[in-house]
Amino acid sequence: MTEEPQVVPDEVAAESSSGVPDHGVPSSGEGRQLALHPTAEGYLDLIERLYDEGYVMCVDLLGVDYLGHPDRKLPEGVAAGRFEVVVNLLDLEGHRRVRVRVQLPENDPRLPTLTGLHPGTEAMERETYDMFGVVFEGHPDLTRILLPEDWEGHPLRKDFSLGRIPVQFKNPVQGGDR
Amino acid sequence: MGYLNGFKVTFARLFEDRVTTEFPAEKRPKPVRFHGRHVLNRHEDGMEKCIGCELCAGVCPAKCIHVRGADNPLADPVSPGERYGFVYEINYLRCIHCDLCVEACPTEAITESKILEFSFTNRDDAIYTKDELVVDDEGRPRHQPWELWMEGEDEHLSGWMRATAPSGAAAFEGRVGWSGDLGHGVRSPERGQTGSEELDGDVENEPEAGR
Amino acid sequence: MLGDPLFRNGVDWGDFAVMGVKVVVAFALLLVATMFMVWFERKFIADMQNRIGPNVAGPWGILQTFADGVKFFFKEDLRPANADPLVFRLAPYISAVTAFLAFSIVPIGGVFRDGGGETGTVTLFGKVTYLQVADPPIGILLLLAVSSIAVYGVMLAGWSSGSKYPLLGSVRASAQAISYEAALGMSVVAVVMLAGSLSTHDITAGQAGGVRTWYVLSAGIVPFVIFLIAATAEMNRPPFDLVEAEQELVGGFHTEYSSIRFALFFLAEFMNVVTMSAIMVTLFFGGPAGPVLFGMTWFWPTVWFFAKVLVFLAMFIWFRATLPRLRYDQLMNLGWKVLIPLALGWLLVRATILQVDEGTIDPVIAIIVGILAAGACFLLFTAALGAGDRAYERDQALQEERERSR
Amino acid sequence: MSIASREVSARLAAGESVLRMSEAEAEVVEGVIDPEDETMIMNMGPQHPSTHGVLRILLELNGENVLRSKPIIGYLHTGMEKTAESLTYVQGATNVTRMDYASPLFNELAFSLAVEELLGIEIPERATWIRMMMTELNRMASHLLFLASNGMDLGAVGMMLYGWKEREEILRFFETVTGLRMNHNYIRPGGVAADLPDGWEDGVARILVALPKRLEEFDTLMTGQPIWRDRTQGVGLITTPEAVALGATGPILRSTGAAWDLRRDEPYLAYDQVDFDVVVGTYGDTFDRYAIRLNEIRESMRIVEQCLELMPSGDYRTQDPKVTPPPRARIDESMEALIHHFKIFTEGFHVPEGEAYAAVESPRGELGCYIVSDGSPKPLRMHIRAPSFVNLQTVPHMLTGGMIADAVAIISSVDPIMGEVDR
Repeated sequence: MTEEPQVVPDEVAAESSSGVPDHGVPSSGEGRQLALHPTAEGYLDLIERLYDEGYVMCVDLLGVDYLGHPDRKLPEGVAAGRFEVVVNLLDLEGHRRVRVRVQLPENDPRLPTLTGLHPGTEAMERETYDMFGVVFEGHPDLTRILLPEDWEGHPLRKDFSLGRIPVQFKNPVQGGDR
Repeated sequence: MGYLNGFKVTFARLFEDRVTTEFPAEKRPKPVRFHGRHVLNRHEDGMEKCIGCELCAGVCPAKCIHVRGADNPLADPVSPGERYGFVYEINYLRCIHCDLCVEACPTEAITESKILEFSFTNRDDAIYTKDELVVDDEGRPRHQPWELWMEGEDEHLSGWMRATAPSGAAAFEGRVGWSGDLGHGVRSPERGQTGSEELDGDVENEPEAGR
Repeated sequence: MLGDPLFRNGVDWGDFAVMGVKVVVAFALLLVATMFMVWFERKFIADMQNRIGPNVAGPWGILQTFADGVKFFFKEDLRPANADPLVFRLAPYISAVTAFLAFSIVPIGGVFRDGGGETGTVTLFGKVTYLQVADPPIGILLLLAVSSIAVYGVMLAGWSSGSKYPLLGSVRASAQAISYEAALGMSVVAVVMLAGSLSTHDITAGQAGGVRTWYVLSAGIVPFVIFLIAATAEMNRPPFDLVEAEQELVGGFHTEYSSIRFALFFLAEFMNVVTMSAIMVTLFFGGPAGPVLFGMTWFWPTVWFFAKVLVFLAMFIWFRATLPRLRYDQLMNLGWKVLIPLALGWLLVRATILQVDEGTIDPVIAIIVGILAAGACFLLFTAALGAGDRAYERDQALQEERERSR
Repeated sequence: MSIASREVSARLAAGESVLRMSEAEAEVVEGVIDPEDETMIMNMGPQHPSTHGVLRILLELNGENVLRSKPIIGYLHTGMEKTAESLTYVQGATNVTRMDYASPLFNELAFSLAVEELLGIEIPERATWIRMMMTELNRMASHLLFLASNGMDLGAVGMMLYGWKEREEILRFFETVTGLRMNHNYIRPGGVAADLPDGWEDGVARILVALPKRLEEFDTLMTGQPIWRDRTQGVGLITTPEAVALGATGPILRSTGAAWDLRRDEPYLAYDQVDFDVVVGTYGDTFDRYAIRLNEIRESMRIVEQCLELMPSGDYRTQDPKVTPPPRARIDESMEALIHHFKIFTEGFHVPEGEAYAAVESPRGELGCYIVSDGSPKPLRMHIRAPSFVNLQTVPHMLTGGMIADAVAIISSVDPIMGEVDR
């Protein structure tokens, strides 16, 4: 299949950097760091709309655990949750990026899966599930990806207790405490 | 014939120089900035440079340095400062040779030599203490039995980071900010962007004090 | 009967002694040559890759093979739990023994003179004999038979390992064997036709008249090229080393082998390289033919022989250094769609030329019949290919059907 | 044809070519011999010569033909993202540099750019150009490593050594600059760790002079080799919509004809000031991906040449005293300098609260770093968007219908670095 390389006219790129498009959801940041804050219910809908707007590639999907840092800066009308799922979308033709940040509660964090629209999020959602325990409903294969299948806990959560082995030194009494 | 052209390439290679070095017998020269195992330097008068400030231990991302400072004995001071490094250990099973300790050291006490050929057969050997790390009376790193040394490898302890100033200010490049090392004295730093002619004199356009 | 003049006047104990000496010498020579080949391959390919290669064991690392052999000998001999114990143990010997056998028909010396008389003989302990272990009248057939049996070693090794990668390796081995055996045989027929004999001694004697009479030229270059390619495939040398295919099948048929058993496979492979090079020299490059420079008339042919063999050894190594590996289906395509038709066609052409030379047929008729026959062959060939493709497509469709219904 | 379509997404989401089978199930199935079933489940890896480390691919085979497959990863997982949360921004670069060990400078660059974005600082021009030159050299080294391993995987053993030999020259240059061959800790938030050494121009020039001849040799040895073409052309096909849907970037996306290169399309550093071409393929096959990388080495050489010419002089680290330690010579003179020195090396520097994402075009695709800061000297969350991790998802779709030998070629053409995949 032959295809012309997509040459993108400069004016599109210029246009994209100006102004925050209105998606009916609160937004923060600007330019390449533009972020939209939908609710968990409006999440899939927003991604669908963004897809139609040209954000056809899901570059990244990750989780963040804000335990211990609840009073962070969020736009008006967004209630902070313990977890946040950040989806990084890219418009290849318009050279635009947008981040979608969804707040999720501490108890039973779950979101609909994006795999139907962005099949590439399969591994990323698995990783987020693996590391944070966020459940993606409708995911075809929501199993652990990096950790062993029988692992307990979700290590990137802030309250995951890390074991520690003291570094060996010849003067262990003083060296072991670090 | 595309099938046959490749044969010319491989044949021509027959007559090129070999790039392999026969390692244990011969080592290729290492660059000035090479990160090898550490040494603890001493002043030209034989005093230890380490003042036991634990900056190196603090900055180490691998947590492989263990330092404890102690007050200098008045009668027979170990370092010129008030305190000295009483315990100094590096666990080489963890060290990643990132050189942050060298950058952090305010007195250039710890630098990296060019020895990387050290392999131990037990965990004890991997933990270097002051006895192994401090340079000897001639200013050379101490040669451990499990280290493979070549002639002249102790000549250049890593002095480059000190000479080029970790601040990244061009004006300070090539400006020596340390006292002489035991056995080596003051060695000339790299020329840097300013070139050799400005090395010895005062640096012009010195940034204002109070940084 | 046997062509060797040794047995012409009955058999006595002396003949047995000479025979024994020849066997031992040939065996030793092959072993030494194999050892040398292993070292030479590593050194030569290292040179082509700007490395040094083995250089510690002995001068220039020449004892490296010995060192490896000794090491293999002392390694633990492992056998997977799933393996078939008998076959697993038998397979390496099949490979190794057949590799030895094939070498026995190669004349490694003797002065060959053009024109009649007793030729290619030397005198050992007062006995006149050929410098080859055996000269059966069906020499070349024996070679083909033995090299086919060698494939069994590889095949059984892979099958009996009870492991998946070796199994795939052995499947590849059997497929590869049947597709290249044919081309190999066909290319030899051209030589046999010219020599009028299957005996390697007679074939060598037929090329005694100088470079012009070497079959590489007089049979046309095509049989030689086909033989070279088919032999490379037959020996599983790169770029046809699918059976081992380290990057795909980890080690193919010998993945599960260790210790001395692995060493036997290793030895057999390199022995085959030496043997095949020797066969090629015999068939196409006049065997031991070459000028006798001074003194020791029996000595020089052997020197020439090994010099020629060396060239081919280097060539196989050169292949390995340069060419990427073919894929399984590409290998089949090359064998069935290119080499076999080409070998067959050339055989017909060469046979016709032979007949024309002898005056049995009129050249004009030969050309007309030839063109017609070529056209018919081409049609048949494309029809066969088309049928094959259709069968393949049907098979694929069936496969998909089954996949869907799953 | 548009670059994305919902149909393609839906088709890929159905995952016909993905083997949905857990490791535990696979273990059970592996041992069972069912004469009715003509398919076979085979493990490729984690210990396999051509899975580039510890990638494990579960293959469902029919003879030699691959029906479905599933990459299984995690064998190299060391929790680097968790580690990053306990390291200061000063130490952070030592951590991220270990992820993609074939192109460590890109990791450091992405991390540094993200931190600088949060800090809101401009780095000096010389630092920018040094970063650009070093990363381009690193791209060359990484692509040479690819050529070597790609050649090796397809059976061209010589190529492995040839590629390594040239890569070695570049690594030796890195050694003179950073003191280490890999995992440099050279590009840091605020600039670079050290200025270029004396005589660096000669070092770079030597590489630039020697390499073109070598690349031509590679062209003869592989590009023009019919066997090589047979092995790679038409193998592992992927289309633009598929690549976009799966999030594949870098040479995989470019091989399909989509000219997407962050260096050109979202210029960072000083890429808008240098002249270079984005190499694209046409068919999206293994050969295109090989050819793209080979020619990207040439483009990188062009960029390095321009860096050599245009390298400005001046500071090579930001002169913000809160981020960069003072010059060594000042410590003895100024109390304030000494305090800053101590603060930076013990506590690190504080980064304003917020979150930022920075992406660079690594040899494997978009390498992004997402940092969430709570205002302390350590990141609250540091996430690396690893191109290999995402690109691996294309493997099952490219493998389907191929043979085992193709599988090796395809995995190799994706060029996954497991350190980055597993982090």
